[in-house]
Amino acid sequence: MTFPGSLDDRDAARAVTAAGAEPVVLWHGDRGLKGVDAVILPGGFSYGDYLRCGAIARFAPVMSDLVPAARAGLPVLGICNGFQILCEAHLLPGALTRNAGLRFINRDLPLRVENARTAWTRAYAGGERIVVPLKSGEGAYAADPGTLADLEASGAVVLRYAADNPNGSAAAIAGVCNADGNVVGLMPHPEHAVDPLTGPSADGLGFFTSVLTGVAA
Amino acid sequence: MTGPDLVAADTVERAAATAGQPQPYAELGLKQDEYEKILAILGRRPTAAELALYSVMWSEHCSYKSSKVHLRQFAEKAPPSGALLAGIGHNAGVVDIGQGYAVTFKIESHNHPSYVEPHQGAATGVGGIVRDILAMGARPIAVMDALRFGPAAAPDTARVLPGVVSGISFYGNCLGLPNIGGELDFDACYAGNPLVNALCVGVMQHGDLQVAEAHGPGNKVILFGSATGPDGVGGASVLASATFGDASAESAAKRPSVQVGDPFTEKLLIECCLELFAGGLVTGIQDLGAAGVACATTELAAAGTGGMAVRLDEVPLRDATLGPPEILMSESQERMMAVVEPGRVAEFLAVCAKWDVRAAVVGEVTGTGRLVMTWHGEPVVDIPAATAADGPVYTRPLARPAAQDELAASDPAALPRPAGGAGLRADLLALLASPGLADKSWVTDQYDRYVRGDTVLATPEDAGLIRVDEATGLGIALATDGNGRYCRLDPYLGTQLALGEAYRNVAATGARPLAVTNCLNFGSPEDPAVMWQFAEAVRGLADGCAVLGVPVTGGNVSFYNQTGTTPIHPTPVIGVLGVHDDVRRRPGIGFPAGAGPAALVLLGRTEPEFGGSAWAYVCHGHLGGRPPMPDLEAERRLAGLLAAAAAAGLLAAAHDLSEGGLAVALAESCLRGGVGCTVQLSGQLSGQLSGSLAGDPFTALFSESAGRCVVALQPGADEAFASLCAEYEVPAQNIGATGGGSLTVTDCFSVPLDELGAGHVRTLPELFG
Amino acid sequence: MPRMIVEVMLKQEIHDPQGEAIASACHRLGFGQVRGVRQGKRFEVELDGPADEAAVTAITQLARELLSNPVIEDFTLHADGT
Amino acid sequence: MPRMIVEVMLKQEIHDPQGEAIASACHRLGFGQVRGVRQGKRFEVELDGPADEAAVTAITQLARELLSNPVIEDFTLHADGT
Ligand SMILES: Nc1ncnc2c1ncn2[C@@H]1O[C@H](COP(=O)(O)OP(=O)(O)O)[C@@H](O)[C@H]1O
Ligand SMILES: [Mg+2]
Repeated sequence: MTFPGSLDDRDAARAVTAAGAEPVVLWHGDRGLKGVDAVILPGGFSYGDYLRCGAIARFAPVMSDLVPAARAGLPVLGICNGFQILCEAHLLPGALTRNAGLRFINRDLPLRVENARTAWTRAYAGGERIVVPLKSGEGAYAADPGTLADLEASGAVVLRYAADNPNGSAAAIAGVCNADGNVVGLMPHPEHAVDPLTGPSADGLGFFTSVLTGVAA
Repeated sequence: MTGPDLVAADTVERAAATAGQPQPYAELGLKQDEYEKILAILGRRPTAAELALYSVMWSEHCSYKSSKVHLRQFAEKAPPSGALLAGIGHNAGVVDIGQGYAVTFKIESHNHPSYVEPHQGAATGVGGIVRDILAMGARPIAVMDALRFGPAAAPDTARVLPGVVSGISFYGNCLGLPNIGGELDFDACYAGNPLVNALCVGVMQHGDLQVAEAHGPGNKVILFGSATGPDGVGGASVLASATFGDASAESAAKRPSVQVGDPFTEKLLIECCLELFAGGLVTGIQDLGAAGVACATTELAAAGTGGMAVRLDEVPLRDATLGPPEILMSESQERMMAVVEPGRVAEFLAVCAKWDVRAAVVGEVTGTGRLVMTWHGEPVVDIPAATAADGPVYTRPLARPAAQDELAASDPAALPRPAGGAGLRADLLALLASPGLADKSWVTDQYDRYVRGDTVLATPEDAGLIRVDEATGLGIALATDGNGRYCRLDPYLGTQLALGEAYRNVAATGARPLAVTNCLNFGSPEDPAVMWQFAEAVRGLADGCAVLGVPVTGGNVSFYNQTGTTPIHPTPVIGVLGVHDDVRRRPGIGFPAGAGPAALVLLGRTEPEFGGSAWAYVCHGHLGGRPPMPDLEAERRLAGLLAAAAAAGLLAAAHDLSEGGLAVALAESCLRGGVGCTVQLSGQLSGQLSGSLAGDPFTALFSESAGRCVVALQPGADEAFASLCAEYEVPAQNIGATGGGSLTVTDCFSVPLDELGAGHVRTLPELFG
Repeated sequence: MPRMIVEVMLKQEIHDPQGEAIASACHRLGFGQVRGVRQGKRFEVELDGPADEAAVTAITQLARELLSNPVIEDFTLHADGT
Repeated sequence: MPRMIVEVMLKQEIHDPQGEAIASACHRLGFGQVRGVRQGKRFEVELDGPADEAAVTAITQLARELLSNPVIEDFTLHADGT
């Protein structure tokens, strides 16, 4: 799904192809989801991220189709800016705030897959360590203490920073999911870790193959 | 208050009626003889708008009036190149890289604005160079940045550097362009004159080339992108006060000189332009840079049929109080100007609407040869377009300063050398921790290097490497280099050293160097000593390019980088572009981890050359003597060897030697790969030209002789590689092997990798937080 | 020109790294009396019509839906000059 | 706890693309009465002592040197509640 200012959309499409599926382009201004089996909201700076990351994109026309579909179980993955949009649209709990160091961070980071039962993480083993790049300026996950406790208790924390906490995220959270596990948001970019030629590893491919097992079934 | 429509425009008619009225030309930076030339061209005094237009078009920045006579050499001495599709004189040069692809690239300075307002100055610098690439018809695919600041610990550097880096990060990241490399260095000469040079590279198919020419009388002129505001028209205030009376002078005094970047609008502008090009809706296009509408209209007109009629009141404004001179001079960002056939205008505007890009038809191409601009129907500009586009040309006096000899006489051979292994070890650690050689992650972690998914190599590799074609592995490599210390000692040789280094960096990835861009950062051209430096640098570059067989395709000149009468070191920054036949076969600089030991080979000849070296500067605060002697023929053979060895799959790693010599290069390769090495400095040299390095570990480790590279070989590649070295006549010396957890120089010293990296990694975070 | 001012601050319980960074910079610069800083946003919304009750209702809605994120932020608003 | 409020806005003549982007989002969302938006910063500075004259002097200096960028921004300040 491309918004004005989406940047990693072609990379997400390439990762989908690498996983063996067919990417379909959805445009922010159009209505309807063209019958796709899953949706990826890519990284970037939708509308420049001028107000708050994702704040303006969540009002795009296509979102009025996406939100009910996601609530009804359609697998949706938000990466970076996509994660921010999903939080702004209240499909995922919490919010992403300014990095603790106040600087944009692009770094390859070790991560731990905390929940390998979601639509997007089935290909991994619980507790598995992967290396995937992070690249964001507002990636610090924040939520009130009650929400954080609920997330931990329900296993809604999908991904955690496994070494240093690079951006001051609460509980080193790098990704969360909704109660049904079909909507997942990640700050790191698995689509940039599908080929060691252009990324630090191929560890990110599992997110894109995971969702196919559900669809094929 | 006067309304916008009532702004008392100084019309052509009024100017003709008041032909003798004095004008504030000096305040606008025009010399008396230049003003007299304008009077002669027009046969009357210029209107305020005309004066504004000539003053910006004839500025050093736009007219290249002091540099033109020298830059000619780039064309005159250019080596024959089958790859050049468009050369100097265009927004950016265009190079054929095969398989139907063409690449365009250019580097440009935004030094002064970045000193005044570091974040916005640097951000708009990136925005400007990206539009230059876009104007050629290409999709921008990557950026680089070459930066110089004052002393790393100076308080003003703490203000300027973080702002510059955040500005580049903000704009480039938001545009979705990977940052694949650049430079960062510090020297007292840049305090008050930081250098912010931004490079952009774009890719297109051969047929996609666009021209900045207004042809076809009757064709429409469309201004699109951001609305025009008072940005950067501070200088226009003198015009306002001279011609408009007090009220508007007051508001003019508030005109900002700072431009604010809007990368989101630029991103939309990029996508919009590419769709316009693909639809064949554009016959000519020009980006709006420093001199805004003045420059775009005159250059388009002068390069085409010569005539254009523009209605300035049709320019979409952000501030309704702007009058004609300010509209002409405004440096508002994110704007482009296109020439469109009348029958295609509706389609053109529809594409703009799709991308939410504001567009307005502001005029027509004419066949008159004159640039005529009206303001609510009244002519306010009526000039022969070519006279503004072709500014004055000066042959400025130049003189080699006497101090140059004293500098050369201050030979670093006299400096005390480190005693024994412990001393060499300490100097290596000092070099690695010095701000200019320290780990740059504090800066480069703020740049997105992954976006677009085609980045194969980026900082801290020798060159950036971008895949262009996924099926074939075709790609491009890019590096920029410049060494102000070498150039201060000898601008001719220093510029060739910069060229050689960028060329070698590109070659180290296995790419074949193809073309050159350059940004020439110097002091005042009115100082004969600076002008001598400039002339020497240009001559050095043109001669060097001829030897290497790579043409200069474009560039930029930045003069007046000085504080009082003290200029910066002459700092030409040279960018080299290479083509890579298969990016999958690229060695990186990191020693291979997880494999067995790899044989290390040092390529090239090492002489005791310490003039301008990092060792002399860091360990002794010394700058003097002669810079290393470049040997560009040898450089060319080395590049041939590296490309052949990479293509044959013989290289596990390759890293060129530059500042800090062999010692620093080995340390960087160890740290990058997380693997140590053990080297002996007594190995036999295969070439016949130079003696062994045994007995002089100091020179072996820290000399900065040019044309050298260290490579780690794939298992079993030794023989094949040795015969390639013989074939390309490159001296090669086996110096040891990779492996272990430390950098060990046999019989000299050993440093565990942790210790090697500790100071290296800590320096910039400690300085900048 | 009638204007409404919307002020958006992070909720007390949400961590504010910008504010903290500024507070520690204050101390480094010798402003010891600064105990803490919180950074928020301020919007000046220029209106086409008067800042009457209808406008307040509309801008309140705007502040809630667009200008702030209720998950982490609170907002207040007032007409300019009040 | 005594607090000073520092408000930092871009100077009128400086281009504010963020504000423009927000204004056009307002229009898309149906808030047609919004003519323009300018976005700035708001700092709540908590003081150790009273918000007296000495504090005002210090915080004014702080606002000028750290909280705002005088090249492109203006600031105002007041004690909280005033
Ligand atoms: N140092 C240089 N070497 C080669 N070409 C240069 C140099 N400086 C400027 N040029 C060329 O002169 C032309 C005009 O430059 P410039 O006015 O900066 O272009 P633009 O306005 O498109 O940025 C361009 O083709 C540019 O490449
Ligand atoms: Mg140009």
